[in-house]
Parts: sequence; C-alpha cells; structure tokens
Amino acid sequence: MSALAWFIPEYLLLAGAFLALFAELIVRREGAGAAAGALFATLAALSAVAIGVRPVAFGGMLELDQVSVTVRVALAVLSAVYLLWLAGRGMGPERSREATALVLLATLGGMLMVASRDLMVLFISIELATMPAYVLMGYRRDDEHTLEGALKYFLLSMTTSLVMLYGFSFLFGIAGSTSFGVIAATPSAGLLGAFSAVFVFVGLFAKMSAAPFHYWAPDAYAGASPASVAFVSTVPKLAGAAVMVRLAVLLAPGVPALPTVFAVASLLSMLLGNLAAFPQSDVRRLMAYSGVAHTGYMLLALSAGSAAGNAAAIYYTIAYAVPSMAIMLLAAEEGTAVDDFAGLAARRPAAAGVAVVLLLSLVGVPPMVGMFGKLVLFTAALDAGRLALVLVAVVMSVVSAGYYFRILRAAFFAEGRTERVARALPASVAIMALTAVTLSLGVFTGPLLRWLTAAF
Amino acid sequence: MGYIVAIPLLPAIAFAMLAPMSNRVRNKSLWISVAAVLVALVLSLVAFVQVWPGGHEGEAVYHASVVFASISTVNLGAGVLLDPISAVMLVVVTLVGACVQVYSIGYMHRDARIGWYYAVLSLFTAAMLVLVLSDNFLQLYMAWEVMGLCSYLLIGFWHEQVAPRKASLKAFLTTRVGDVGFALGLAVMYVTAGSFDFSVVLHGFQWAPAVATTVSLLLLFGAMGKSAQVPLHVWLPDAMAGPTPASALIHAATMVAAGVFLVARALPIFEASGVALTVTMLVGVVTALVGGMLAAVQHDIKKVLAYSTISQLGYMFVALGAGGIVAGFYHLVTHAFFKSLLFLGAGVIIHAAHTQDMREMGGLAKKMPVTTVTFTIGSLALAGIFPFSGFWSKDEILTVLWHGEHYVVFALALAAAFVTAVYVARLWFRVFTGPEQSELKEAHVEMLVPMGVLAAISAVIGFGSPYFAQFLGHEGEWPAAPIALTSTAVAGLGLALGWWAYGRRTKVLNTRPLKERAGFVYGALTMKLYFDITYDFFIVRGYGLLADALAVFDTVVVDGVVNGAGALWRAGAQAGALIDRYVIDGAVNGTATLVRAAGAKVRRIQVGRIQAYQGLMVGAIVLLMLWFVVKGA
Amino acid sequence: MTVFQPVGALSFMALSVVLFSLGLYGALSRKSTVMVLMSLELMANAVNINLVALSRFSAPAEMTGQFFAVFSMVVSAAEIGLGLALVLALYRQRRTVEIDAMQELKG
Amino acid sequence: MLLSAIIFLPLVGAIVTALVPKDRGDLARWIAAGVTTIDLALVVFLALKFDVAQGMQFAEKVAWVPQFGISYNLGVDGISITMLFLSALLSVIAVVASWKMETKPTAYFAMLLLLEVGMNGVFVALDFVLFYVFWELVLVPMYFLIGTWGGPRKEYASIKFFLYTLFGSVFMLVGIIALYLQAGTFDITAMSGLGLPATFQWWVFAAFFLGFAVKVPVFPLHTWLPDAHVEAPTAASVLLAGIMLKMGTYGFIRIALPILPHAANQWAPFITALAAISIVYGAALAFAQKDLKKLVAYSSVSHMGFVMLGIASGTAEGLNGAIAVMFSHGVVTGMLFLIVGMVYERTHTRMIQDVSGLSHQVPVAGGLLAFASFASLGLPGLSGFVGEFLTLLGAWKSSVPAAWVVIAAIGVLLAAAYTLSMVQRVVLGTPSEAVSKITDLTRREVALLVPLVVLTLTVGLYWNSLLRFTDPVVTRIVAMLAGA
Repeated sequence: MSALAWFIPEYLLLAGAFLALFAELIVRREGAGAAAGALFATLAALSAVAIGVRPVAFGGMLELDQVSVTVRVALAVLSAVYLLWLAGRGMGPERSREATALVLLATLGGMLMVASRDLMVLFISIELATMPAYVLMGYRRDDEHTLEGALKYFLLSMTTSLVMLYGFSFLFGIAGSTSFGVIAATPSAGLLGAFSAVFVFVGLFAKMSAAPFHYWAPDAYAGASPASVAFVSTVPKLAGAAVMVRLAVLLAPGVPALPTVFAVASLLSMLLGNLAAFPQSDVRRLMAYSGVAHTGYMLLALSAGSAAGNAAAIYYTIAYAVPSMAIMLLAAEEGTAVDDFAGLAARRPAAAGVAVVLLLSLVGVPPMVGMFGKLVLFTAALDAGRLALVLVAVVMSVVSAGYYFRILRAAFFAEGRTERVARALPASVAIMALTAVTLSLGVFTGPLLRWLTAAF
Repeated sequence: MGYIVAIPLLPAIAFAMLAPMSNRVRNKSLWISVAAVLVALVLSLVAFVQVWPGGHEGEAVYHASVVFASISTVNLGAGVLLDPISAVMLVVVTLVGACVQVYSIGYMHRDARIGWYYAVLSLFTAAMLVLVLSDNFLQLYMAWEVMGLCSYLLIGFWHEQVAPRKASLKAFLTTRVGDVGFALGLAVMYVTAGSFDFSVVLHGFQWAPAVATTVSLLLLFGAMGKSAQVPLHVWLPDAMAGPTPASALIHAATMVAAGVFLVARALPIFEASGVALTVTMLVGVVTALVGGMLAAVQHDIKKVLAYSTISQLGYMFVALGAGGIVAGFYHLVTHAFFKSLLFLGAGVIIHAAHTQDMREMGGLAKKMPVTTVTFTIGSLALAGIFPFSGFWSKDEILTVLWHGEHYVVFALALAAAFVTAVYVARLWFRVFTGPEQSELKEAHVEMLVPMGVLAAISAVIGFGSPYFAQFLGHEGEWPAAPIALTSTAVAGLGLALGWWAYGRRTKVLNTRPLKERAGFVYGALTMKLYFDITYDFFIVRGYGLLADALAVFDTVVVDGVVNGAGALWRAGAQAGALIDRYVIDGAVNGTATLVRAAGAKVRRIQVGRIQAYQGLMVGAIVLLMLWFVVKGA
Repeated sequence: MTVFQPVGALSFMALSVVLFSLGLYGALSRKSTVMVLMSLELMANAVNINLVALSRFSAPAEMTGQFFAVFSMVVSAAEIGLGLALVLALYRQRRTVEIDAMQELKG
Repeated sequence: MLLSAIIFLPLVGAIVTALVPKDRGDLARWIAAGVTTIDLALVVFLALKFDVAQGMQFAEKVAWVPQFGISYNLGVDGISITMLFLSALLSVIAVVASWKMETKPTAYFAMLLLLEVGMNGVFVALDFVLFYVFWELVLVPMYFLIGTWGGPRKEYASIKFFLYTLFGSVFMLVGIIALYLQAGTFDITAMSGLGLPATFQWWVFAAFFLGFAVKVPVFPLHTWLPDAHVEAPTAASVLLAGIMLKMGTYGFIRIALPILPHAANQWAPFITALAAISIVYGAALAFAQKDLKKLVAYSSVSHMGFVMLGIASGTAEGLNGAIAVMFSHGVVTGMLFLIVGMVYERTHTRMIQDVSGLSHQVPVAGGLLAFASFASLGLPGLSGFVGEFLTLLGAWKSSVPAAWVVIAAIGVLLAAAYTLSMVQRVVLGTPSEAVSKITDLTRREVALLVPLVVLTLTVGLYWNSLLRFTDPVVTRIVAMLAGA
C-alpha cells in the first residue's frame, strides 16, 4: 500500500479529535466524546500494529522503524486507556469534550515526533505535542493555581524549546540540510557542533523534566487536576524519550562527550528527584519528583551509549509510564493528598491491591515490569562501566521505596473515610488494564527488547 | 552378649513411660522404674561374671556399634563396649541406683511430684549407663551432657523455692563451663586423630606430646567441672538443695565420678603428654586438702558430705595423676558405696532431727540403732580405718604415691587423710552423742534395707583389692605394712582429736575450741618440745586463719567470681542492648532522618518564581557550554 | 565607491546571538508577564534570522532554511496567542500580570 | 513439572483465598490449610523419589529472555530439598496455628500462601533472575503480615524490615548483573566452577555478602530482626525465623561459595569474626531481654552466627553443621515461637517477669517450652547439638583463627545461660497471677507441635536422617573451595 496509507493511525487520531468536539451534540451523554476518542485511539493502535515497520517516506521526512512502531503503539494504547478512564470519570467540573480533542492531538504530535527524520518535522510535531499539554494543564479555568501552574509550564517550556530551536538552526547551518541522514553524514564541527547539541538536549531535558531543567514539573503538576497530570506526565514524556534516543544516536559521533552529559544529568535527576520526593504530602508533587527520578534512570541507560542502552531507555520509559498513569488516575479518583488514600484498603480493597502492584513496580520489586526495566537498564549501564552511577541508582531506588510506601502505609494501616467513591466501570477497567500490563509486561521482556535493539 | 544394650535401655524405657504422665502417677507405677533398675543390676552382674577372670587389659570383651552420622569420609558411630572398667562401673551404678530408688520410695512418698522424680532418676541412670558403656568420646560427651540436664532437674526438683532454682542453674552453668573445655578437647582430638573412637584415639594413634597435652588438659578441665574440682567445685555444696537420695546417687556415687571415669578412659592420652598427669595430681591433692578443710568448718550435715565428696574425688584424681589407675578406680568404687550410704544416712538423720544443722542434733545413737551402726560403718570407711573399704583404697593411693616418689604429694595426702578423720569424727560425735535435741524414731524399713546393703558392701569390699587389680589387668598385692600403719595412725590421731574436741563435751560446743585444742594436741605429739612454740604459732593461727580464709575465699572469691561473672555478664548484656538500640539502630534511623533532612533542603530549591527557574536553567546551559569549551569536545 | 562590502554569514550569526541574548535577558528581568512574552518573541525572531542567514550561506540551492523560518514564525504566533490567553485568564483571577505574583506554588 | 506445581499451587491458592468474600473467613482457612497440606504432600513425594547420589534433579528449564540468557530454570539437590521440606512443613503449621484469626482472615491467609510461593521459589530457583524475583517476592507479604496484623509498633517494624532487606538485595542485584556480564548467562549451576578473576570475585562477593548478611542476619546488620519478630503475628514469626533467615545462608551455600570460591576463602576470616561476634552478641542481648519474643529473636541471631561460622570454615563438617543448624533452628525456633504465641493468646503478656510457673498451671505447655529450650541450647540427643558441634569441629579443622572458634564455643555456654534463666522464671517457680487462670494447650495446638518434637528427636538421635541429603552436595562444594 502507498506511503500515505502508512499513516492511517495519525488520520484516525485527527478524525477522532474533531469528532470528539461534536460528539456531544449527536449523543446527549456527557462522556460520549471521550468514549469516541477512546475508540479512535484503539483503532489507531491496532492499525499501527498492523502497519508495522516501513522504510522512509515523504522524501525522508518520516520513517517507521522498530522504535517508532513500538512507541506509536504504546502512545496510542496509553491515550486509549486514558480516554476510557475519562469517559468513566470525566474532568471533574469541566467538560471532557475539549480534553479528548487535546489528548488525541497531543498523541498525534507524539506519533509524528517519534517517526520524524527531519528537523523541521520534528520541531513542528514537538510543538504539536506540547501545546495541547499547556491547555490540559490549565484545564480548570477558574482555579488560579491551575492557571499559575500552566503558565509556569508554558513559559519555561517555551524558553527551552526556543533554545532547542536555536540548536536546530545551528545543526541545519552545519549540515546544510535539515534531514537526519545528511546531518549524520557531516563531519563533526568542533565547538559549534557541541554547542548545538547542548542547546538541542536542553530542550529535550526540559520536556523529559530531567534535572536541572525540571523546575516546571513540580509546580505545574501540583496546580493541575490529577487527571490531566496523568496524561501530561506520561504520553509526551514517552515520545520525548524516543526523540532523545534518536537524537542521541544522531549527534553522539559528532560530540564524544555527550554520554557524560547524560550521566551528569542522570545523577542530578536521580538524587534530586528521590530526595525531594521524600517529604512531599501531595501525590501530584510526589509523582512529579518521581518522574524526575525515573527520567534520571532512563538517562543512565542513555549514558551507556550502546544499542542495549538505548533499547533499555525506551523499555524503561514504557515501564515507568504505565504504572504512573494508573497511580495518577487513582489519585484523581481518591484525592490528591497522600492522606486521602487513608483507609483505601478498607473501602476499596481491589484499588488498594492495584496500588500495591503499581507502587512496587515503580520501586522495582519483582515480578512487576519495573524490576525488569531496572534489571535491563543496570545491565546495559554496568556493561558500559557506569558502576558508580548504578550504585547510586540502586541506593536511590531503596530511598524511593521510602516515599512510595507512605502512600501504601496510608492505604493499608491508616483509618480513613469509609464511603466509597461512585462506581464507574470504564474507569475501573482502564486502571485494571494498566495494572495487568504492569504485572505481565515483565514476561515479554525478551522479545520486546530484541525487537527494540534491532533498531540501533 | 546382646543383652548389654538392654542395660541402659531399660531405665530409658522407664523414663519414656513415666515422663508423660509424670504428675498423675500413683505410688504403684513407681515400681516400673525400680524394677527397671533392678533388672539392669541383674544383667550387669551377669555381664560382670562373664568378664570375671578379667585381666585382659584394654581389649574389649564385647563391642558393637551403629553409625548415626557420616560426613564425607568420616563415620561417627554410637556403640556399646564391655571391658573390665565398664563392667565394674555397670555394677556400681546399677547397685547404687537400685539402693537409692528403693530408699526414695520411703523418703519421697509424701511428695506430690514423685512420678516426675522417678522419671528423671531413670533418665539419669540410663544416661550414666550409656556413658559407661560408650565406645567413643562423642557418645560419652553426649551422655555427659544429658546427665548434666538430669542433675539440673533433680537439684531444682523443689523449684517452688528460690534456693533450689538458683542452685540448679548454678550447677548447670558451672558444669557447662567445664563442658566448653571438653567440647574443644574433642574438636582438637577430632582434628588430629580424625575420629572419636577409643580404638583409634587411645590405641591406634601416636600422640605427639604437645597436642596430647592440649587435649588432655581440655578433657581434664571438663572432668574438673563435672567432678567439682577446685576451682569449679562451687556448685556441689549448693546442689545439696536437691532431694537427699538424688544427691546420694548423683553427687556421691555416679555423676561426679564421671569426670574420674573420663580421665581413666583417656589415660593413654594423659600418659602421652606427661605434663597432664602432674597437673591432674596437683589439682587432685589441692582439692583433697581444701575440700577436707572446708568440710571441717561446715555446720550443715549435707554440706559436710558434699565437701567430703570433693575431697575424696581429689584423692581419685591424685591416684590417676600418679599413674595408679587401679588405685584411683578402686577408690572410686569404694567411695561410691560408703558415700552414698552416708548420704542415705544423712537423709534419715535429717528426717529424724527435722533440721540439717548439726548443732541442733545429738544423741541419735540411743533411739536409732540401725542407722547408727550403718552410718558408723560408712564414717569409718570414709576415715580410712581398718578393716573398712576406705582404708584399703586410700592406702592403695598412698602406696602408689610412695612408689612414684611423690613425697610432697604423699605428705599432703596424709594431711588430707588426717583432716578427713577430723571432720568424720566431728560429724559423728556431734550427731550421735550428746543430749537429745528432739524426739527421735527409727526410719522405715525401705530406707534401712538399702543402707544395710551398702554398709555390708562397704565393710566387705575392702578385702577384694588385689583381686580387683587382677580384674583390671594389673598385678595387685596387699598394701605395704609401713604405709598402712602410718595411715591408720594418722586416721586414729584425727579421730582422737575429734573425740577430744567433741566427744567428751557436756554442752554444745562451736568450732572455736577445736582450733585452740588442735594446737596443744599436735604440740604434744611432736618429738622435741622446742618445736612447740613455732608449731603453735603456725598451726593454731595458721589453721584458724586458713579455715576462715578458705571459707571467705570460697564464698566471696570463687562464688563471688562465679556470681560476679553472672552480674558482669548481665551488665554487659544491658550495655549490648543499649548499643543495639542507640548505636546500630541509631545509625539506621539516622540515615532515614538524614534522607528526610536532605529532601527538605533539596525541596527548598523550588522557590516558585518563574524567573528564578529560568535563571537557574540559563546558568546550567552556560555551565554546560563552558565545560565543553574547556574540554574542547 | 561602495561603502558596503558583501557581509559573510558570521555577522548575521553575531546579530542573531545578540538578539537572542537580549531576548533572554528580557525574559529573565521584566516584571510584567506580557513583556516576558515579548522577549520570548524576540528570541524566536533571532532564531529566524539565524535560519535565513544560514540557509543563504550554507545551502543556497534549496530554500529549507527559509521554510524553517516561516514554519517557526507560524508556530510562535500560535504559542504567543496561547500564552496571552493564559495570562488573560490569570489576570481575570488575580487582577495582576506581575510575574512575581505567580509564586504560590512551591516546595 | 512437579517443582512448578509445588511453587505455583500456593499462588493459585492465594488468589482464590483473596477472592473469597470477606465474611467467609472459615472458607479461606480451609482453602489455605488444604493448599499447604497438598503442597507438603508433593514435597514429601518429591523427597521420597529424590536419589541422594545424583546432584541436581527434577530440573525444568524454559527460555524466558534468551538474549540475556535468562531462563525459567528450576532444580532440587540435597540442600534445597531439606529447606523445601522445612518451608512446606512450617507453612502448614503456620496456617493451622492461626486458625482463630478474626481480623481480615481472607487477606491474612492469602498473604501466608503468597509467602510460601516466595519461600519455595527461592530454594528451587537455579536462575539468578528467578532467584531474585522470589527473593524480593517474599518481602511484600511479610510487610503486610507485620504491618496489618502486627503489634503496637507494627508500622515502624514492617517498613524497617522492608527497607533493610531491600537495601541488601539491590546490591545483590548489582552483583548478579556483574556476574552475568562476566559469565554471559544467569544460570547458577553453569556458573559454579568458572575461574573468575580474583579481584572481580572479591567485589561480587562483597555485593552478595551485603545482600545475604542482612537476611541471615549477621551482626551489625541485624537490628531489624527483633523489631520484626516482636511485632509480627505468631504465624509470621514462625515463618520469618523458620525459613526466611535461612534464605540468606542458603544464598551463601548455593551461590557465593560455588561460584566465587577464591573470594570465599579470602573472606572466610572476616566472616568467622562476624559470626563469632554475632554468637556472643546475640547471646548477650538475649540474656538482657525482658520480652520473651525478643529473647527468641536475639537467640536466632546467635544461632545464625553458628551457621555463618560453619559456612566460613569451608570444611565438610562445617558446612554440614551449618545446614544442620539451619534445619534444627527452623524446627526449634518455630516451636518456641508457637508456644510463646499460645501463651500470649492466654496471658496477653510476653514480659518474662509477668509469666512464671507454667509447669504448674499448664504442664503440657511448660513441658514443651522446656523441651524446645533445651533443644535450642544444644542439648545432645536433640537436633540443636548436631549443628553446633559439627560447626565447631569444622571451624577448628579449617584454617580460621582459633581464637574465634573458642569464642564461638563459649557462645554455647552463653546459650545455656539465657535459655535456662528464661526457663527458670517462665516454666519453673510458682504460677504468677497472669498464669494462674489459663487453660492448657488444646489438642489442635499440641498436634501442631508434635511433628516438630518428632523431627527434633529424629535428627538429634540419628544425624544421618539429615546428613544423608546434605553430605554429597557439601562434599562437592568443599572440593570446589579447596580447588580455588
């Protein structure tokens, strides 16, 4: 089938976004838009799987290699599950119609980012992915904290993406073309090449909320509604990770010191993320810092600079995204303070059990996927001689058990309110799906990793 | 010859039957235990007869063993070895055991938990028989420890009161100190000889003197713990808190003799080391002397007998140390009979006088003829007066010392004999003569019959000494006349002194006068008068001071050390608990608070102002660029 | 006489750097959020200059740099619109656009 | 297939029990009892079919993550069969011991079954990753057992337990990965006997030591044990002391010694020193305790010190002794915790001075407590003596400095000190006011203790009943250690 057909998932998402805006007019029910969105996202995921790996298309602008396909499917699945949850619970007081459209557009942007092989397409798709995120973060129009958070996210993110764009311009200048193939072929341009790489990665570090460019995340997450945080903290981050890996592969030959930059960023992120998360009492802020920490682990894999390291980075980000989204969705249902989880085991035993599986996966306790992510990641890092960093990562994951368990302790050992939140089947199904993936993905580590490593 | 295995098995089965229903058993079912020990006695006699001509030194008449543990190439087995020594011990243990069990029926019949008493008594007898019959040191050690348990249970039998509880714990721990040495000795033996079996270790292995010394000293240390030699003797006097018949069996005849039996069994190793023998002898003679002196200053009748046992055991160690295994062993046999007789007698006396303090006793001779006769035979045997058994065995030891040219030790042994005679006389006169202090009546027949049997044996067995020697495979002859005369003279002198101090008194006297009189009598006996003043000065004051010092030494220093160790240990434990809570746990909790503090500090970077964040980010970018410039990527 | 010699790519890049730094300084120091947005816009234009200049000097044949600049302008316009909407919404709540008023979320 | 059944049967049981409605506690009880009994039957069947001569048996191997050499690899040899039997037996006893559990019974029995999955798994896993999965899996149910059904300071104790062990095990993970990078596979049996470079071995051994020593526990990494024991419910204490402590020492014997023999020899003096200190330190603190459970907890530190002494000696006697102590400590301390639990159910106090004169009021409980105490202090004829004596022999025979062995021998004396002073006050003497009204053990409770008493006596009298299984494997490991 022609190159155009390879991008059916993207068309589906686009159609889904527009349709969602008007779905409520056709069908009176509140969640109809989100449900339609979920359906389209699922279709997009299925078609992405069907299409599979494809050579370069549109004159070298887009390519569907193993990494792009895997991340495309992951993004589509995550947004489908998120929209399913949205159909169940909605965005609190606000209408969920616009949110669905924004989610689908952001996922579309993510898919394009991952597949792009050209600086221009990359820039546009990054903007396409981030702008809906600004709006999602500021979705509660009448809450000044939400707006303040969104504004902070907007200003800081815009500053860093301008710096990234500046980097892109230099890259273009050196190579004379925006296509990755040409850039890869041009010999390294010494200091200017290094500066351009720095500028590029500053933008990506900010998007992935890696220290020292993570400042927007804690404030933005703390202000926004947990539902939007669930999406913004996972899907764009996964796309960002894929882009970072691709650019790392692209720019590494030209800038030999790049892995050290990743190592430094990883160390800072792990230390700052885990330590700052310890005293938090708001789940959103805690998960923000946890995001910083997990980006640190992902960067540790990148700093290995090997094919296994890059595959591990992608795998780990997926292994991080799934449970985090589920936990944030749980927080959206139960309340954003850690104390709101009090007595969860008494009133919703199933939810408490789910929380255990999700949090333990983030700590890295087997048999959940988190542990396999860390195992693969540490193996790649140790293979590249990053022993010191691995030891820091190991100790920090023990520290992380400290603050994750505060949520568990509240859920199981503290007395809280006894009346259950209203039962919403789609929402519960969504969370259950994410938990099932967290539990079972570990078993498929082998094939998934072999598939990813083939891309490098 | 398979019945040999039945000997230890019978009491064990009795224990197994009695233990579960221990506090619901009626007097009728006691007979299970008594019957078991009686049958064992018969079997032992049969075994003794089968070994009778004896004389084959070292090699076993009957030996069977089964392997219960195999570690790579080494097999550890449990076995039954019948040779002259074990045959003799079998008879001694079962005979004394039978007498004690029959005696206990009368003595203990009012006690509610008599079933448990008999159960532990049977277990003890079984353990002792297993020890006697064992064919390797490991099995000997295991039986040794089980006996320690039984002594703990018997001493602490009346565990409602505090004293027995404290005494039983002290006994178990002090013997356990010895057992640590024993275990290490076994470890060294195993590492050098590669096995525990007597056949390998004693006969098959060439011991280098150095390692032989270590092994034998360690085994000696274990024996000292169990046989209550100085300084590990502190537990025996306190152990008197247990029922008297139990003390008769355990603290007179069998358990304390186990130490001597161990050294007798391991003698080839001791001989290979040489040094160990002299150490054994020294320990023995010191204990004999000290034990005797302490016995002379005690007021509790059972404590006197306890210290007397320590002293007599010292004698046995002296004999073994001097190489006279026959003499030492023979004394063990005779001592087993007359000392258990004395203890059973003491039981009757305490029942009659309702007290254990000799100062409140007196005039038993008139109202309790049978007890008096049997007790007198036992006392005379203990004092070593012709024709009773004590005389023969003590003389054997003196002869061995004399032939071995250990003149100093010989003199000390004689002094110990003198002191023995003194405290025997003191005890006898204090208890049997003088005014009656309470209405007295003779004991029941079940108590008198065993005493009678033991008295008969104590009287008669003395004459068997040369045959006993041949039985053990050594040539035996009657003790040399001169030594026999000197020892009798010394014993007689002691008795006379005892009579002088206590016999002809009209009213109750305390020990103070004895010390003055002892000075004069001894002075008179010396050949030349001009020694008088110097002996006065040394003997009177010396003796007084020594006795008091020893008493103080015993209670304050040795006991103090033992109790002190306990207190020190408790303080150490408290300190340990504090270390645990504050140092280690402190460190652990410390890290948790450290992390929390670090978290709080890191958290404050997030100030909230957008431009602060931008500033920080720009700073990071500039730093990164500078770093690249410097590194010249 | 020709006063102006043809100017190399370097001077354009220099201009771009100066403009970029000015924009950055403005974003860091201005008190009103609107002015911060303006400074960000200045930085965007600096990048555009750089793009166009580099396109002219390093790859004159195909006009990729120019397209990139056009796209960048479109994107910036959209973003600034979004930014101003956010500032407006915040103004309606807090009656101020002072950037230092936006520091309640912290820790 | 048998081994997979033994591991995953309790998992199915746990899921089914968790799904049982909350008010049907009795149904959950019976399911748990049924599942654990069947599991025990399977293990016994396995043990009967087990041929002592060969090495690894009943092996099952399925590729899992091939390009990392990770495989689902199970197998059983002499040592693991004994531990598996102990684990299955104590699980049954733990379930029956908590028959009268009222608070949230379904969750409680689900956790117990999940615990059994982890424990069985550790002893049969032959792949590092699988071993690590089961090793960590055990933490989660124990955390909830202590945290939910524990005593007053349960939260502190449970999180301390979790973090302590997690801290050790993550370093073990680094060790595992380093080994993988060197050997190219995660298969434990394939790795034993590899000539790995000395310094590399040293560092990996350090990582493993940290992971296992926390679990054993070895002095100074032991402070989580008393808190965990005091706060854990009886059944959890039995399993924690009975089996989870042995996972650490099993790790040493199965992984550290065969794979890193050279490093094991280098570390031996250090481990012996720590072991001797653990023995004396544990005994000292046990002597100072006022709470019965804490006393037994510290006695465990002392007993596990003997195990480490045996392991560090590297001789046949030492290793056999170590496994004997592991087995006997599991049985004896299991008994002690059960009886202390039963006494606590009746008197609601564990303070030694409040409980006295048990032999008068409740002779069966008093008798059994005395029996267990004597086994614990190493009285010959009972299983406690077997291990301790063999370890001393092995330690003396090995090249380890003699001073430490003497200290360990003194440890035996100290064991008698704290055990008997406890027996003095608790079993003997006149019944205290708390004890004077209680009833003796029911038939169910006695039935629980009988198998343990029988085991103590059989192993105590006929040592080969245990050594028959362990000796062949130990001989092979000793040969490997000698070779390095």
